[in-house]
Amino acid sequence: MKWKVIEKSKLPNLIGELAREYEIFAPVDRKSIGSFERLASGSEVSLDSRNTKKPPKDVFIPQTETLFTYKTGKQEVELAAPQVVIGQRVVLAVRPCDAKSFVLLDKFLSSGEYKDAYYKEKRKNTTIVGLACNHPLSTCFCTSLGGSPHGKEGLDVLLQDINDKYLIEPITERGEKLIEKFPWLKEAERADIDKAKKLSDDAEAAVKSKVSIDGVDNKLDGMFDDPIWEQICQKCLNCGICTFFCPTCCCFDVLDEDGKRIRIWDSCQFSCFTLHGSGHNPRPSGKERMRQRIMHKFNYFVKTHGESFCVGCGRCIQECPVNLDIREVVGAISALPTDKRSDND
Amino acid sequence: MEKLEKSLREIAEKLLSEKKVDLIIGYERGTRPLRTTPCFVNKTEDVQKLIWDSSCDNNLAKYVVDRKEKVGVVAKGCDARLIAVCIAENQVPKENVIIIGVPCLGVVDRKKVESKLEEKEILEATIEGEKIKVKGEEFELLLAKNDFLCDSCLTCKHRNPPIQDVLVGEEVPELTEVNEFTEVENLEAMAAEERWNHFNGELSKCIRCYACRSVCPLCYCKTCFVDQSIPTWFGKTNDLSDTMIYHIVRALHVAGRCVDCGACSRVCPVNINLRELMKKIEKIVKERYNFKAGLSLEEAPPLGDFKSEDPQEFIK
Amino acid sequence: MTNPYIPNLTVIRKITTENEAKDIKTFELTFKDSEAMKNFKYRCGQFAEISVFGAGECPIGIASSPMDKDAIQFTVKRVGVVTTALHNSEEGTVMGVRGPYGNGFPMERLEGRNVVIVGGGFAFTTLRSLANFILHKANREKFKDLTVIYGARNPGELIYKYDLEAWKKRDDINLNVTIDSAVPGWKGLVGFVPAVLKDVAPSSDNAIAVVCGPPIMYKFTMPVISELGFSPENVLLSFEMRMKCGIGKCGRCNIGEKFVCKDGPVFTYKEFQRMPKEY
Amino acid sequence: MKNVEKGWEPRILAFLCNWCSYAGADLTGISRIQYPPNVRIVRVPCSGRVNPYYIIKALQCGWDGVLVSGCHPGDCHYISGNLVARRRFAVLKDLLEYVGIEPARVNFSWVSAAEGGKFASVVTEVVNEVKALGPAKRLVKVRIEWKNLKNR
Repeated sequence: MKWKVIEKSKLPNLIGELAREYEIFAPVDRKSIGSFERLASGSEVSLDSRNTKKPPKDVFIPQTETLFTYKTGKQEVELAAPQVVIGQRVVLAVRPCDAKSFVLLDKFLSSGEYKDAYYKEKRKNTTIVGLACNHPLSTCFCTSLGGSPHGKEGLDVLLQDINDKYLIEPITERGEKLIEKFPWLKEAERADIDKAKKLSDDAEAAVKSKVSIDGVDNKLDGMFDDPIWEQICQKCLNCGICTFFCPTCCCFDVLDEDGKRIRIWDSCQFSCFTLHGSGHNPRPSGKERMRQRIMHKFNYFVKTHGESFCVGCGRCIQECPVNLDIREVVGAISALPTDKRSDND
Repeated sequence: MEKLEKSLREIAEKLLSEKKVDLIIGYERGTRPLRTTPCFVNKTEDVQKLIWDSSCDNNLAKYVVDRKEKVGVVAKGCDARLIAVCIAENQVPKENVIIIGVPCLGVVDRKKVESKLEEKEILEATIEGEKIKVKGEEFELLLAKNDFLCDSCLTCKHRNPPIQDVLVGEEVPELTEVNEFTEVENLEAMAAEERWNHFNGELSKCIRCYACRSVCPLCYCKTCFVDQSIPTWFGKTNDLSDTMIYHIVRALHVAGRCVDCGACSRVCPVNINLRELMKKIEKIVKERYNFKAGLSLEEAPPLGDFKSEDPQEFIK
Repeated sequence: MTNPYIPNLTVIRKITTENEAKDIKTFELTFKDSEAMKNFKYRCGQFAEISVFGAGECPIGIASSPMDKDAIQFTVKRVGVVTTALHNSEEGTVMGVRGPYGNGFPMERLEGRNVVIVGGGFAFTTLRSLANFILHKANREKFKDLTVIYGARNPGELIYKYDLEAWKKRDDINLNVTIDSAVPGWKGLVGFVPAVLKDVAPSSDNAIAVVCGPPIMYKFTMPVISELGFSPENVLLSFEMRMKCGIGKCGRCNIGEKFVCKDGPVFTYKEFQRMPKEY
Repeated sequence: MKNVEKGWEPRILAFLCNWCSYAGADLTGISRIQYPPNVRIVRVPCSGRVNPYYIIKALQCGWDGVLVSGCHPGDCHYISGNLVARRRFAVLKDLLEYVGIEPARVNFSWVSAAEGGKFASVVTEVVNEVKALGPAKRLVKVRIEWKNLKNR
């Protein structure tokens, strides 16, 4: 399928047409916190700003989600599972780093013996329209994790801002089908594509933050008891910012509330996350919890799913209240001598 | 500034080499513009890492509670007062802490600088005297530092640590004339419903990351009330009622203890102005019991105390 | 698509108080839907998520043997929100059950071998399931000698006393029940589980040891097990961790890259030795 | 009062200290003094036992008003329980009012064992004030129905 273009001024028309058929989620600037929200109107979208402060994960994993409802009688209980998906969805203007987080989340939540029904159902009914990054920030390090400011992984369609127009590139069959719904879109010209290419190359070069991730997973194997964790965690406050703002962190807690079984976001940084009923806690202090976060992202997930559980979006770097920079942590680990590997394998 | 930094390093080095402390907790340059990060120095050769300028915003009192070793802490007025509260509440043995007081003219609120620059990213920033020099791609700006200070610094009446063991540099003039409760008074002047809607709006942003609790040196409870499960007092969802209650109760818990260091507002990733609650609590305690926290090492927190003549106009 | 978070409805048929402190009870549950009962195929050592509607759910090891076809049993100690709510429930109350989860004991590895069961305290539940499974007349021939070493703090804390009585009468099980320190009226063994294990000294020849107990018991039992000549791959351990979802999604029960709920709770001692020490 | 369902009556939760106010309430009954039946009473050992959580939780559960009553200053069975509580309640009341909770929903009183009449008048006052406000909405998460109360 050919690439298309749309004038920026026409974008609200396209969104308006889409909204007749789809639930649309897109970056909006409500209360000056950029996040992906269900669109009320086309004019609400803010595509010109930086990537959203909050990651788009809550389109698929809302902070609070009802798993089912129940009514309890004397000797009776009635269960009702909620309707997970009301209709087809489009998520608009997902940055390539965040799109990759969906791929990683799919690997974790939609694979294996048990599949997360709520996540999977929503994913299945969602078309992801990306927006290439022309201006990566200084905290972006997607290229270190195999991504790119104009990467296509996890996307069905990729938009790219080429000044007065968006270039529309279909990536998957589902993306093509979406574009076919708009026969009025103009075909892209050679010049548009060249311009996009140039912007992409510039953007790629503009990702200056580099993290040497190679071999970190192996190195971490022997580092469980390394003194480095003590140093790294010293300033950590064990708040939930890094995990809640992480596009891939998806740990949750399950609880009952007012006739509902719900799940809510939880964080490995909280002390009650692993607290046993007996009072014993396998991760009693910040050291163990910080180690869990780093290990999970750069070692455990590599072992179980073949790649790091980080997309390099830089949100945790921007939001951390004590400037505990994950680039520095990974850098410090990769700078350690390699003979640290454990020998009991 | 450089002079201050130099003398800070000298003091730190002396404390370490004379074995008066095992560890110095201070600030070092962070990885982002206008960003410093807590720094833990236990070797004299590392004291060169220590810095001091108006970007040293973290509240280091947080790191004093629950430590076994003797520590020297770099403390602004607010930090020193919080350490004093922790000492008065028997959370920190006095003999384990040496407060290295630094007179402070206010710290820079990065959020204010960022919002001034709108979408442009700051790549480099330096604080030079009264100016902040920010640089980015294709721009360079000189900002007046005083326009970008944290709200709590604008009305701070204890820029010089009221309690300290060593003072770095010389005392700075205090702000005596400012009204620290303007914001609260403006809110008080609103109708109840208006206030309710205001707090609804602010607190509905909350994502329950607990950064406000984690950063607060006074939130040292082993199990926070929101984490208690038997009984489960209040929910942990981002339901508005639960979220408001979390913030209301947290404010109650710091009543007569909070010194308005502003850390909770600064760390809030969704920009909730928590000072609106904290300042109110401070005002209530001041007006009712004429108490200001963190000015003494002995005085008990007012909510653990009473006087027979306490006002009771609200009791039927 | 099947939704793993929706429980099956069950009814508490019988509640048995197991210990003197009355904080351990066995709940016998029957499924409201007989199809669900049939589909609930489990093996010894697996667990299920029990829902008390209004309180939440928690993972509990299955204490009945897969040979019991009409009901499943869970032995629960009262510790947290859900278990307290469960303890306050009466017979006839409707509960939710989803599962079974976890790997369970590798029965195919146990078949044709001598089995040594070592259990301490309240953690005896899944081991009891295993012992009853082996002792079932349809299975007994598939296994060789069965040795059980089970200890509790005092006689009042021994659970499944009715089973212990029944086992005592059989000649195809070597049963050793011990308590930590002597009390008047106790005629059985006295001493910690590792010491008794040393005295009983079951042969490691063609044998597999299955161990479950509190962390401190592992610490002192493992050296004895090794001394007896059991190689690490022939020792099975069953773990406990804080779990929520039971299906490896909620992210809290991992030890290293292994999720205790999904990849465990049963690990060989060999696997255990390679795991990070975080449990 | 807008949008109030017909026949709506406020529900007030009262925490009464065992030594004074509870006995005072008892005396109200013995003396056959009438007061509105909108109150449900929780007996507590001392007004100092009333954790602010109780009050906030009551509001969250949909009680239209809360009353805490204890001994007069100086009469506390535990010497100073009510005096410590007084500070706590003052801060709580001011703060709740500040976030926008109607002041009349949170009430405190001193009622001695001899003040049967005062108890009746305090309750009447509270009920009337809350009635004027209408059903509680702010901070309410779930409204617990009267009929379910005894099962909880």
